[in-house]
Amino acid sequence: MRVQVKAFGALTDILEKEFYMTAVDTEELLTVLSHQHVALAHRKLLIAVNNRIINDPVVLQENDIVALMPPYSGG
Amino acid sequence: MRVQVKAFGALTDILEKEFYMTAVDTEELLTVLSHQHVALAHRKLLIAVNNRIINDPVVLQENDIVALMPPYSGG
Amino acid sequence: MNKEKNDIFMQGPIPPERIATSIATHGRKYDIGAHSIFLGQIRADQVDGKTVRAIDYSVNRELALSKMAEIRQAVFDKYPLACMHVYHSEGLVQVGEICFFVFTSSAHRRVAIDACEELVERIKKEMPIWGKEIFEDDTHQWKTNR
Amino acid sequence: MNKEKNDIFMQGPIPPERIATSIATHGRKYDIGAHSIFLGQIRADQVDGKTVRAIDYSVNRELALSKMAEIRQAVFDKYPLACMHVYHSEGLVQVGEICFFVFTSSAHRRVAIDACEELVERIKKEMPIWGKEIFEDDTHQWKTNR
Repeated sequence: MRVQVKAFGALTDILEKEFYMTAVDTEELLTVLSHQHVALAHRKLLIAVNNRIINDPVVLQENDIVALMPPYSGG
Repeated sequence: MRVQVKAFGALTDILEKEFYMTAVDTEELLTVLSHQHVALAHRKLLIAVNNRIINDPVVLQENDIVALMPPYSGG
Repeated sequence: MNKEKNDIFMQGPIPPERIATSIATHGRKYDIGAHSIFLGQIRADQVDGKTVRAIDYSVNRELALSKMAEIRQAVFDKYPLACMHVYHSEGLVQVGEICFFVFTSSAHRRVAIDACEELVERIKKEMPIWGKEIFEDDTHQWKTNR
Repeated sequence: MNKEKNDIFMQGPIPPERIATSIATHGRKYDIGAHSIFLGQIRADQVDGKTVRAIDYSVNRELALSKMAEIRQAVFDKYPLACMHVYHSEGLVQVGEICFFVFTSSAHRRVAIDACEELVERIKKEMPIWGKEIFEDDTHQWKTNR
């Protein structure tokens, strides 16, 4: 499925802020990105699909929005 | 000994804010005042002599300043 | 009465602009990361069908200033604060107005928050200040702290 | 981007006057007895001999606003608050400037103080906000919260 990926925080030093890619589920999406960008491997990440945080891999639908987020550092 | 007495808070509804009286020690001072002003008896009071809080009765010197204070209610 | 060193008492209410000024002033201190502020405001409490319209604060000034110096020193000794400001009203403060202002600043939030709270509690408990609650019919009762 | 309902984000620093305005506005609420305020300020931290000159905040805005609505509701459910205001900067904030503002009001002090502290902790921990620390030589590192 073709999905929109949005990168946040320190990830914007590694990835484009917004881009499109194809993946069956979030696990495949992360695996592909980690191969393309070594700096991404073993990073602690929060993932939201369509603005909902996911704790386990989910299957992606066409046009889903996947947010990749490092630990928060507001305040 | 002739001392200056200062009354604070709710005590100013009962006593003059400042007056002079004669007493040997703080115990006698309180006894005399309680006889003169029934409303004063059994009231919880803090006493300072020359701006130092006392916890036990003290002997008074000429011109001492005795502050009679109900529980604090600032803030 | 002149403004003495460390005098915390202001005649009447504490103006909101005073608080803004305090904050703005600290923008020049680059080691500060957190400010904690407490404000006490006069409430229109109901007592036996009567409504408070103001509190008239009186103070044992000499005792208060030496007690405040003691509290200030103890709190500075306990917490690595960059700044501490305390104001308390003396005299009449109307409902809705500010009567008590505590402001602490430090590098990290924990210190500022804890020190501010400790100051609020100690000042309410240990400072010789009395509040006379004035009702709308001009009768009064003396405030008691919980 | 338009100011949405419950949007807490301000472009750049939070002006001290904003805080004074918030306080002054509440003078009309006669059931309030206590305000608790927390302010976060940009510190000129030293890292490996370099000095922070600003933090550039970025936000996952959609996620942040729904998370804030959730936090707001939880805190109002837990504490009998009269008011709650939260602002957080987005974009560049220079050292000495205010980037985070939490303001709670209630009848009695305990509620305002506890609610303010809980909001500060939850927002720092749960809101999708990232701070990029900009050094004086224009290099950067990403802030991490403790």
